[in-house]
Amino acid sequence: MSEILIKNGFVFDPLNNINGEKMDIAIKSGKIVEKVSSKAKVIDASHMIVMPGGVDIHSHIAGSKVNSGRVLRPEDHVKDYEVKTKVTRSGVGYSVPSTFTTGYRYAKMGYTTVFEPATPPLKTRHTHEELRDTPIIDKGCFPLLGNNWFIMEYLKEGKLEECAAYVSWLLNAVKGYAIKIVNPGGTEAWGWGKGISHLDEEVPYFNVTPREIVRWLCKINNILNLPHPIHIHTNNLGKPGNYVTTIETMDAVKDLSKNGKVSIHITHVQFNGFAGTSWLNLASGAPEIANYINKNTHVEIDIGQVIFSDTTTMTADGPFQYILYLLSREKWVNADVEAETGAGIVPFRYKKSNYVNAIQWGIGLELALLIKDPWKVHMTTDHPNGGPFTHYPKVIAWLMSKKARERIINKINKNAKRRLDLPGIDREYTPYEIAIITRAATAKSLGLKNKGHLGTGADADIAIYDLDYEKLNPSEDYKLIKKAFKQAAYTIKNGEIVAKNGEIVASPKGKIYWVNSKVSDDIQKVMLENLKTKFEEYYTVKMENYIINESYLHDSFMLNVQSEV
Amino acid sequence: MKFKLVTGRSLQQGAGKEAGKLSKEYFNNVAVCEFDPDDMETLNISPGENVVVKTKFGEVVLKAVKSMQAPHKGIIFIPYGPWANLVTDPETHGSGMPNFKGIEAEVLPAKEEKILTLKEVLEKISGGK
Amino acid sequence: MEKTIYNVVCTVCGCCCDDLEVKVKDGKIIDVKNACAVSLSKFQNYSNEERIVKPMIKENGEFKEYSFDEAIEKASKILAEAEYPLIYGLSLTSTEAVGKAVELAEVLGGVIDNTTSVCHGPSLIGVHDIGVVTCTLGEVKNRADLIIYWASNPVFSHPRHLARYTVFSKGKFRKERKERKLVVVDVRKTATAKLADMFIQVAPNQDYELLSALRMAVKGEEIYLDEVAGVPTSKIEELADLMISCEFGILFFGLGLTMSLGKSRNIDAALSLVRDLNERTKFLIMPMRGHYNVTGANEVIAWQTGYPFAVDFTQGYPRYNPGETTTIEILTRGECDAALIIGSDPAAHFPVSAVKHLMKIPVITVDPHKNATTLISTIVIPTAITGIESGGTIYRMDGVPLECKKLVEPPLGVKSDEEILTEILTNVKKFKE
Amino acid sequence: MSELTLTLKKELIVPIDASIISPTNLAGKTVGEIENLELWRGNRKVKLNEVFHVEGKSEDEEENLIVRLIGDFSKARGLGFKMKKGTLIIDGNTGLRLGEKMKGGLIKVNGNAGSWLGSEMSGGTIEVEGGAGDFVGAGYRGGKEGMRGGKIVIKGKCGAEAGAWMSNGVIKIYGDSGIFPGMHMKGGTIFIKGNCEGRAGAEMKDGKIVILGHLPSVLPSFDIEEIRASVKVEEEKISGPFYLFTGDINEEGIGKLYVSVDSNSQLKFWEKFLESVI
Repeated sequence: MSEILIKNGFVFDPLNNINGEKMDIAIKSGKIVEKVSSKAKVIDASHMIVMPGGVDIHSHIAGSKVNSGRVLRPEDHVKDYEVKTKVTRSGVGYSVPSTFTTGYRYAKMGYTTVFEPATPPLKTRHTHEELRDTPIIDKGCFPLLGNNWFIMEYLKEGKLEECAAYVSWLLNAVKGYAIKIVNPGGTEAWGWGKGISHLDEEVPYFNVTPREIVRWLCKINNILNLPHPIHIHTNNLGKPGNYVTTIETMDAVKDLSKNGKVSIHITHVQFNGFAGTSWLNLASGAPEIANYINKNTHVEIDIGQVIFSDTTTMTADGPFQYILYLLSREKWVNADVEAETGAGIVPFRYKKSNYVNAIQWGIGLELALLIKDPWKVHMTTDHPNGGPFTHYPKVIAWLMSKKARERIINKINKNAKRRLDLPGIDREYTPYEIAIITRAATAKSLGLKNKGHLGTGADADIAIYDLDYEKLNPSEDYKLIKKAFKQAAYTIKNGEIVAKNGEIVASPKGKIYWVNSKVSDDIQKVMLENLKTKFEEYYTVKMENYIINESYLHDSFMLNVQSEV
Repeated sequence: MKFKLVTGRSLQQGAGKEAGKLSKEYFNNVAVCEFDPDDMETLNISPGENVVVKTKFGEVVLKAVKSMQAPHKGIIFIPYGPWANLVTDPETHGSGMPNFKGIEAEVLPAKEEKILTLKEVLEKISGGK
Repeated sequence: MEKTIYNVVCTVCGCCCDDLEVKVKDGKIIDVKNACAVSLSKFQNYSNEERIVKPMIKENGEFKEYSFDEAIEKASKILAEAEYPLIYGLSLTSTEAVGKAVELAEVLGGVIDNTTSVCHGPSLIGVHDIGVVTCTLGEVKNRADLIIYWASNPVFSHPRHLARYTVFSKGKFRKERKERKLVVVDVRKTATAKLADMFIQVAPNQDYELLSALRMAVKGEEIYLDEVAGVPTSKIEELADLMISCEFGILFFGLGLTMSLGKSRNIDAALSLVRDLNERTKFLIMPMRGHYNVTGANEVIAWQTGYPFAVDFTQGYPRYNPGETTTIEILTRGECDAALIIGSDPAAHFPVSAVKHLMKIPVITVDPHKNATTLISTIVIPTAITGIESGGTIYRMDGVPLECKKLVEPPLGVKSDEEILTEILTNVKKFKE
Repeated sequence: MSELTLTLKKELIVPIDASIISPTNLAGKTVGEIENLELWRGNRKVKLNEVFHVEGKSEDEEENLIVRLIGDFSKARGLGFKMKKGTLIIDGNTGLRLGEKMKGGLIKVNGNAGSWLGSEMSGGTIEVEGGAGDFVGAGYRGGKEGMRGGKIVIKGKCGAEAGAWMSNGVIKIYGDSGIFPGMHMKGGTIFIKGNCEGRAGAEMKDGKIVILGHLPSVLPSFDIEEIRASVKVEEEKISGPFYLFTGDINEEGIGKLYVSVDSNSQLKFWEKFLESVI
């Protein structure tokens, strides 16, 4: 493999405490090395910023829900398409891009790893087929377990170890990466058209509460030593006043933090950070949530920032999407999945003039600006729910420059402007902090040892942005920042230059990451014995056909994890 | 006598197509027209006799059989296949889908006429009007 | 040497039953358990005298046998030189093969379409405007107390549907037949209607009027007319009450809606009816997709191009407009100048004016068996039968993905759809350079 | 005024993308420049003069330019795409999406037009001597945005779903209309002088449909309001009497469907519901 030497760039590598030093980065055979021979290809990165490749912790890019979103919106695709080139396949955008376009557009922005955060285990074979057709980036997916019938029944019967063995078997069976929980118990109630409104309400027929489900899966996450904490979309999403549920959910697992590690990742908190009691007096719950997170060590979040644009909302939270349909009377897709979960899709347009949308826009930024420790914050738009991932450069500019925020603040709904604290917040993110919330913290949280940093031995996934750190005055030059992050000067994946100034020059296949969780043989044998009969009763497929073997992933990366059980 | 023609799947057509599209079994299963028993009486044709079905788009000779899914007076049913499509309507109204069901049709007895073989059907299409 | 392969996925209809047991002896299938009549017919006849084992090219009216490479080379040349080539079929093969066909269509600058456009294409067009409120079949098995089959006759088209997934299945919350109500709406008293608790006979080409009246009844609006589409208003109101008062209702619909007058707008009405019912109870809808992987073909074409079928690559990027880019119109307008047909029989299933154009242009057919289309083709290339002689991913009518396995070897020298398409792709790329 | 004439060199076999051909795109160019413009023929990019003979003059301002097309253009798609000003005359039949997203100017077709005539149009006028296909003035799939302005006049008949998702503008059909005129209509006016195949105004939200000829039945999701002596269509008063139906109730629609009383004796029974309404 070829050698590359990136010279004189301003390097930002928070995991190795490098904050803008001018230094060289050497690459050989896809890895970062100490030094390279004189034959190495040289990239002159002077006057440019060098960062690890972007790592996106939460972006709906693949699977049955995303594909239903694609089929729902031909009018979204017709206005944003990519013509084929010598190197790239053609495709469409805008809010639900086709798989090839997804890979290329992330690579152009310097992103090299993306995780699909919601896959129904029964349909994960579909998710993997789409991930296989998503070029360049490394990727993985989080199976949805928060409404799983077996888990709720193990919980009711108090069989923690057997349930841990089941979760371990399931992650293996579908080649998933982490435990995802969406509206725990609520989506199961939606199986009957009903809902759950607070943490201690019982799920019909299963008689367990969301609080119990969250604690149960948090314990199992610890028992199995999974690399990423439980990734949870809390109850009451999109309901005024729901920030209380969000804080209660965080607090519910405060005592379960294993040797000081984070025990819960709350996703797209903007949608779960609503204060007020109705749409009319909706307010931001970000200050309270930030306050709680600043005082505790067991919680981390991703923000789910809103972009003022038309997009397509899609979540496994069937009941919430129905509410959004009733509000908007837009087209509506609902797709419940037997014994596991659900999904809902509704096209949506966020407008500056709309009071609620403007408050939502403010909540996302307030969260990022009020939470002091950037290692607890991950930048997402919950693509495409808050807005397409192609708008990340805007969010970066808003976080780095108060002036960039003000340009928007002066255009949003006046009442919303008055109610938000955002206009009064002066904090501006530094490039170092941006590197944390878009790659370093994310790689760490996902337990990806070789990602998100530029230390020797790391994968040579690198992004070079045309920003002269010495001359840069972020609060003024927000336009420059936006332009630079929109099209990386160079994106390097696995030691190969894949994109240059917004053009894809190579299209290698990325790897699919999954966790190979191991439990002791006897506990697994007991679990499988009991599971077999019930499996055939609850599902319409045979257990053997539920299991996906590793070869199916084509290019897979197995992360071995040993459990306590 | 005026009818509404419906073409569709039948169990024998399903099994027949798997048996082979040139097979005798497939021919026997799809070169047929199912009638409501009362309609057969008014037309005074008996099961096993041949009839000709005419629409604005063509005509086809088929074996008349008694429908097991009556009553459906005024409706005749021909299983999907080359014979049915000699009389179906190609109009899609911009939907991609031709009219396979609900086509105005006329039926006349045709005891002496022969049912075309598949090859003859294809020759009729290539050479025909 | 004899062995039994368990949990085999059937590759005939959209049920994709995955509990078949196939006994193989000396490379031949000798017995199949749990298969329905149609499936059994496939397993018994897949290698009969109509099986094609050698590629053939027609020269002045007669087919002559050629080697695989010669046939591939000639086919690739025809397709590469065409200015508006059409690729059609793709519902009786794996998603991996369909993915290759998409890449081929893109390299050729042609149109790719699958049998959806003459099956449930109108259903997808309806979804573009209204959306769809649906679920997987296990939700029906476990929860449904009201099951409606509208313009669909599963006893013939999906023989094990009722037993595995609906009225005769045993689920967590519904153990016996009497806990469920079966309603059938059709123009004929079909075999399925004979099993129903309530049968509603709708006049042909008037499903839209009936659906419109049913939507009124569900909204509690008064229907002035005393009869709609041949159905007494009292019966319509009775069905509406049944739908409102159930705990979990499901409406399965078939080609009687997509193929009769109104087409995609009949689906508009059905999708809207079920959507509105969710303001009163839990109600869902599901199209009875015909072939075992027509759904999978839509899925892979959609994730690779953004659109589910009928995709035009002539300008180097995907364009979609049913009525403009769908197969029947491209044929009846006489626009395509070459066609590649994979695992389908359009000469048997298209109206005359569409077949007429097929007879005027070079046609390459990839199929295991002789059929009407191979008879009118220029080049015929044999292929392995997916689900028996080659494996791959397929998608059930409710979108659940399954992997079908290779049970026996294909005839000597016969390759799989995916391999054939890959060979054509490599050859076409060479021509295009 | 200056006139540019394009004559088809030979019969089209594969379709061409003719969206370049409009006064807006051709004005101010020399014949030589026009001949060198490129368009798609199937999957090949070809020069305009490989498909057309180009004669005449077009250096004039857009609004004073007449572009005349001679030949059978039924396989030419998107003629007059996004046209703003000027005149486009076609002596012959035209293909799909003629006048798509048209903003202004005049298109005249001395023949039949294909489907999606004036799709998503916002201004200008299209006159067709013959008939038109389906989706006159309709919108793109999933887009819910049909014609927003302008006027379409069809002397002959038209296909299904004329005016689907239309929100403004006028469509006049002097012949018969296919099924579902005014499907999902949100505003604007559809006038049908001939007969209508049925299901007029299905799922309409608003707008006005006037049918002088025979309409087999009215959907059960419509109410009969009253019998009107006449109705105004584009400032012209058309004498009735007309049954006035409103709907589609299933979409909480307040659309107005005027159906001639004299040509629809089969709708007489609706009159008994008039008493119950008052």
